[in-house]
Amino acid sequence: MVAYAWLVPLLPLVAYIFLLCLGRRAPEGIVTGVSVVLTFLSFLVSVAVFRAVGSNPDQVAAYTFHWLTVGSRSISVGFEVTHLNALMLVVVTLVSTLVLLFSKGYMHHDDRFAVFYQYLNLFVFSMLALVISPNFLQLYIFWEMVGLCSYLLVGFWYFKPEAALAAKKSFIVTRIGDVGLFAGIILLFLASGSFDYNTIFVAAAAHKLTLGWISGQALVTLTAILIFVGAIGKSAQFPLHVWLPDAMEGPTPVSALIHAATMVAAGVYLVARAYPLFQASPAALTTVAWIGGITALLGALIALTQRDIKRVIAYSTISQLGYMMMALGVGAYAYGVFHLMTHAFFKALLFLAAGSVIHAVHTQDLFEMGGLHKKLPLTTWTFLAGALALAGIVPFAGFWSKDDIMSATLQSGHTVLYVFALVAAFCTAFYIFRVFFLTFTGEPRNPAKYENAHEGGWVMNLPLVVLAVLATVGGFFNTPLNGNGLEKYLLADGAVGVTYSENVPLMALSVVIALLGILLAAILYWRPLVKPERLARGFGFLYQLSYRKFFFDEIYGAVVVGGGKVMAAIVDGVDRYIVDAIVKLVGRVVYYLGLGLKYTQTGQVQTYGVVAGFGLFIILAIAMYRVGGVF
Amino acid sequence: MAGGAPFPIPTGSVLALAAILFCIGLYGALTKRNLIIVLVSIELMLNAANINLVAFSKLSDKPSLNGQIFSLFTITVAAAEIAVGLALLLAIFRLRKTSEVKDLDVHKW
Amino acid sequence: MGLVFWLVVAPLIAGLVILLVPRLGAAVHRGLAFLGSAAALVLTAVAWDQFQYNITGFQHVTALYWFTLPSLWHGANPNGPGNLIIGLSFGVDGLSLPLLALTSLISLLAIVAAKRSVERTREYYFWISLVTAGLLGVFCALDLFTFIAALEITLFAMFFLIYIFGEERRQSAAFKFLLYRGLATVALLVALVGIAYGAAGAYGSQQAATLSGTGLSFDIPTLTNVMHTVSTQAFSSHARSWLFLFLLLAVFIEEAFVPFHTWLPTAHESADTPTSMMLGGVLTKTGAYILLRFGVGLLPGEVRQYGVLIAVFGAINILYGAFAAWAQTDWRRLIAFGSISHMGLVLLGIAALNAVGLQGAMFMMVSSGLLTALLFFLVGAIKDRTETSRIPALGGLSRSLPMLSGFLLVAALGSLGLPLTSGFISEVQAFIGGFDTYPVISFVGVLGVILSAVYLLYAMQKTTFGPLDPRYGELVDATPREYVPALVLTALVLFIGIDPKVIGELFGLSVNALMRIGG
Amino acid sequence: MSGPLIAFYVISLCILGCAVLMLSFRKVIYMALAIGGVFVGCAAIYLLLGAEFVGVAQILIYAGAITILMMFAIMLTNHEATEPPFQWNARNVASAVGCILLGILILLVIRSTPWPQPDTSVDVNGGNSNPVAIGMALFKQYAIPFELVSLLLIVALVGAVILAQHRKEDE
Repeated sequence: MVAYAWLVPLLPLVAYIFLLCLGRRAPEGIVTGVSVVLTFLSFLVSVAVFRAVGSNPDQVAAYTFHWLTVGSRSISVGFEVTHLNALMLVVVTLVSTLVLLFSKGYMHHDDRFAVFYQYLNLFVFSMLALVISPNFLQLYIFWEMVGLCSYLLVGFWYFKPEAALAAKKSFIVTRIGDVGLFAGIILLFLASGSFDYNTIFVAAAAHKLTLGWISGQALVTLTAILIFVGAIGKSAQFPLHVWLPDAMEGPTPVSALIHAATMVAAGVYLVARAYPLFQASPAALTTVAWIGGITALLGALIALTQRDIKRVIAYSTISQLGYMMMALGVGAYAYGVFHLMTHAFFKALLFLAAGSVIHAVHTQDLFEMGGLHKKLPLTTWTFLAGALALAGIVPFAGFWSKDDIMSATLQSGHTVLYVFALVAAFCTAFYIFRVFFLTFTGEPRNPAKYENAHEGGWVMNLPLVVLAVLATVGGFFNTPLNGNGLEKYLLADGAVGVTYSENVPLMALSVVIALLGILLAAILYWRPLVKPERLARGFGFLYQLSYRKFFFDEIYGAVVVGGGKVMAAIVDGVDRYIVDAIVKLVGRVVYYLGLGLKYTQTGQVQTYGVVAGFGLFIILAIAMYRVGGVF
Repeated sequence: MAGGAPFPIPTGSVLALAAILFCIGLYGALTKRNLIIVLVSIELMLNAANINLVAFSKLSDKPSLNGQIFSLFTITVAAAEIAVGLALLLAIFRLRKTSEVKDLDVHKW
Repeated sequence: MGLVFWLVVAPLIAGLVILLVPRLGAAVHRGLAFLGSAAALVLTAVAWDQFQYNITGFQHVTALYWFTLPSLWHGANPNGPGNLIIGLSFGVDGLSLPLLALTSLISLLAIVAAKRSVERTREYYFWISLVTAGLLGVFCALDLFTFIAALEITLFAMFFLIYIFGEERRQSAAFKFLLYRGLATVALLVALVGIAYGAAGAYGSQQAATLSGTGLSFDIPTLTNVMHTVSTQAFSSHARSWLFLFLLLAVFIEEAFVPFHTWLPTAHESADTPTSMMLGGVLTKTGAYILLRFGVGLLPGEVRQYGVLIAVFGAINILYGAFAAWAQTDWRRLIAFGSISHMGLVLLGIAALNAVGLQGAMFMMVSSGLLTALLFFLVGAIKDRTETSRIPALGGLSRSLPMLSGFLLVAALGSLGLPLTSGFISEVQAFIGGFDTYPVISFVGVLGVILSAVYLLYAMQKTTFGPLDPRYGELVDATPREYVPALVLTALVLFIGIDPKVIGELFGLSVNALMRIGG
Repeated sequence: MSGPLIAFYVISLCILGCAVLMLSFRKVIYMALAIGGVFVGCAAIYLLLGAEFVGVAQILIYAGAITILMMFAIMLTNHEATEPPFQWNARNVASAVGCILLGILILLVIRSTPWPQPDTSVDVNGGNSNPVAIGMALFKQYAIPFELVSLLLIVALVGAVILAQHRKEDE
């Protein structure tokens, strides 16, 4: 079965090409049908591959073909199946199938419906191809391709100026990270002579990665950090997290698929895939852990005060991705990947539920919603499942993965990071239930919108239900109850990461913290004992700090974008007023020289003759002098 | 290398004659005001060159007829040149009522 | 007469027929020019098909003898053997074949793209055919004389195309072009003739002549051989350095490298679309070709010696071009600066002087040629409709011109080096080469990857995204005639990006040949 | 001092004398006469050097045709024209200095060059008379240049006629 793993990315590609041929006016039913069926087939193949790999640890394999010769080295392309990417394939295809189905309802009657599905299928193909790549170059290729799809889909409603700006921003900010990845894999190629993961990791383990200008250990650290820079960009980690909230300008299914479940998790996947390299450099791992911890806290703090339902969830995504990075950074490889999986389920669920709400009320402002549980009962219950999973309440999926991460962090000795994670957990519970209470409970704040709200039909409900089930029970893939099955499965890839044991008091503590968060949300927004505005005023500056997203956009706008524009203006000025001016000056000088020298043209042939005669004499004299013996 | 009786006229003398003639012609061409005389002076220079050609036809270590042939061509071309030159001169004179070089300065800046 | 000879001559014949046969209609002029370029393309394809991959060196060699300069006259080597043979000599190797294909293809598409409303079609298509023939000659010349002659032809043909058929400020742009590139030709002439004389032993010892047994020769393979075997003993390093600097000056001007670049944006701003396609697509690749063929091929030691300088200029070009492009408000100037930025990468790849870098530079020449031509074509097509190429004046064109906007997006993405386009494969190879030899400079240069995304997406955002300007509501999208260049170029950009092996193998041959000399 | 050498010096003196006279005469018509002397002198030199055919051609073409043609031209234009005496203006002085310097230089070069001893044993005429030999050369070896030169003469002739033609519209 493993040898047929190439079918997994191929089927969405077939769907893409098929839709491309159908054109932009294709009927919605056919478009959705083809996409969903092919992606679902892809899911079935993934499951088969997953099972084949799981039952037989030796099935891990790479299949490569020659692509290009550069100098004496050959670059190949192909695919590989490991335990890690078999899991990723299942997660990606599952979420993709559900989102493709959901989009049928959400994008209904959009006049570029078929184009939307083209882009989505292209994305699914690229994402799967990224996951299945056997080498860094191919990963980078599809890494950029998913970025392109994200660009196209964020800017899908291109006529909205905010969408156009957000698309550009998402591409450019992630590109900053990509440059790090680009440089990193080039250095690895130069040091090891190959882009293949295995060759590089074997060389790294054997301390054979060296270049003329940098020693082995420093090179490993440098390349690991450069690769991590790529992951920072793609996974919206601090300090390159600013693009993800803006990317919410795209249609909500896009946010669910790309900006929650799959593409943004590619950064985590990358670090996980390159884990042997990171393990060879403690400094790089520490960097990963700290960036992850800071991001987890930062995202959670900003999410506390946002008014836009999608932005809250987006910051939540940033924060959760921070958790995953932190897990990888402290060595809890399996927990990071486990959280990636559970997060894909519950975050896709939250986004789709939010999409269902937005589809119903046509607004994203939390303060225009309220009381929607009467109109949207299914959405309410599924959202609640997702929220509980995100908050980490027993026994929802998020509880198992998040608590594994938190206990691993404490056990690995990163106490400060553990405190960060704990604070973030409290905030997480608070902000997600703030959203829940504001949206679904209480009185409608905007009756007009409330009246027209309705559920989106089975195409939108089915994905919600499936994901809600997964968000509820997804955690049981890796609990002490099943002997940490997923962890064992993942660690079959080789000795990667450290395993930690569960710690019941710690688990209890985090659940209590989460419950406190929910309680605070409840007394502020469900049964208001305290007016939230008073609290906001009480915290004054801190509230502003969170509400204005720690001023990252403003600072970057002024320093990076402003600096770049100033630099561009300077270069342009230099070009026009110095370089080109010098050229023009030369032209002028020659022109005026000509104006002066024209007076030598007297028109008197004999004068010319005299001058020419003297010239002849001088040339002859010099020639004769050089020959010698004449004078 | 050279055989036979030495030729009575030294090579240098012939060349010197040609050189002096050439310089006189040049001087005339550069200073005379009448267009006809300028043309005549140029003929002088051509003749000086011809003397050289004929001289080397005889006074070389490998004498051959080529010099004489070449001087014949020169003479022919000079004849053609003088014919066209004088025709031009007539035309100019008819138009401008002058045959002085200094008046012919339409190319002055 | 070999294949390659007819390949060069075909557009020339077409041009002469257009010029000399009176009273042909505009359609016939266009058809003849089209036939000439098509013949060149077909012959290139045949040459490609017959190309033998197991042979290094030139194939399909055709030499036409014109006259001989005896050694006494040229004076390079009075005691040695050798009369200097002057004539025309053509042949192809792995480097020139893709460039020939690029030239004939872009010329063909430029003719397709030419507006029907052009007046004076006789001159127009004559000059276009001539510039095509010249460029083909440049890329397959096997002899310095042929090379310079062909380069001169492109120079004045392009001058007239800009001067007569350009748009606003065409005259000053044309003269700027002429003067700059004329200067480049002078510098090139000094360098190449100097190298030929040096190889014959004119500077310093007579060893070159005795060692190589050849006198003064303009034959490129012979020169390469001589320079390879005896240059270090025969040539004073002082003389070689000077010649190399002259060569570099020529390359910098031809390729529009900072700070000798200002002719390029001006020329592009004034030239019409087909001219811009030829200029940006092919003519600006001659500089890199010179650096590869004569720099790396004949003076590899100097390329190594001045490598840091070249690499630094490469990085400067990448960043300068990108920043300047960011500041532009006109699409055509933006593309011009973007192409300068791309070419900086070529410089970096060549400076690295390793197999990967050289191959990357060659890929970049072709890729940048295709993408620049595509961009100019699309911007021209948009300009035909909106009557402006100023970025702030456009907006929301995705709605009224979805296909053109789509192609523009592909072209922009290719330009910014998105994987699966030719831009990426070039970039990655050039940077691998660069990082191998000059890691720090390459780290600086790699920032250009970000900047290219910035300026291109900024322009895209202002052009095709955003609300539709009501002025542009009723525009007609791409016509069938416009689909041809857009589709062909896009397909090639994608094809090279997805399967680079096809031209990679050809380039690999040249790279190996060059590396045997330089390595 | 042998006979030919004496003849050479005498003829040379005549030539140079005529040339100098040409420069110093003030009436244009005298100058034309003086140049006739130079041409005849040159013909004599050619004869001395064994180039009989060239010498005769020189007399026919230069001394005969060209000199007469000059006379006609002078008569047709301003036959009263005179040259002013030498004027001390910059151009004249520069011309004089330049010509003298050039002459000296050439004479120095002539003096310092080791001229090869002439090989008098070779008969350039190949046993024929000089005109026959020249005719053979012209119509065999130099046939194409000869034809070209005749073409040139025709063109020059026609051109001269057209140029000198008195055109009505000029009036």
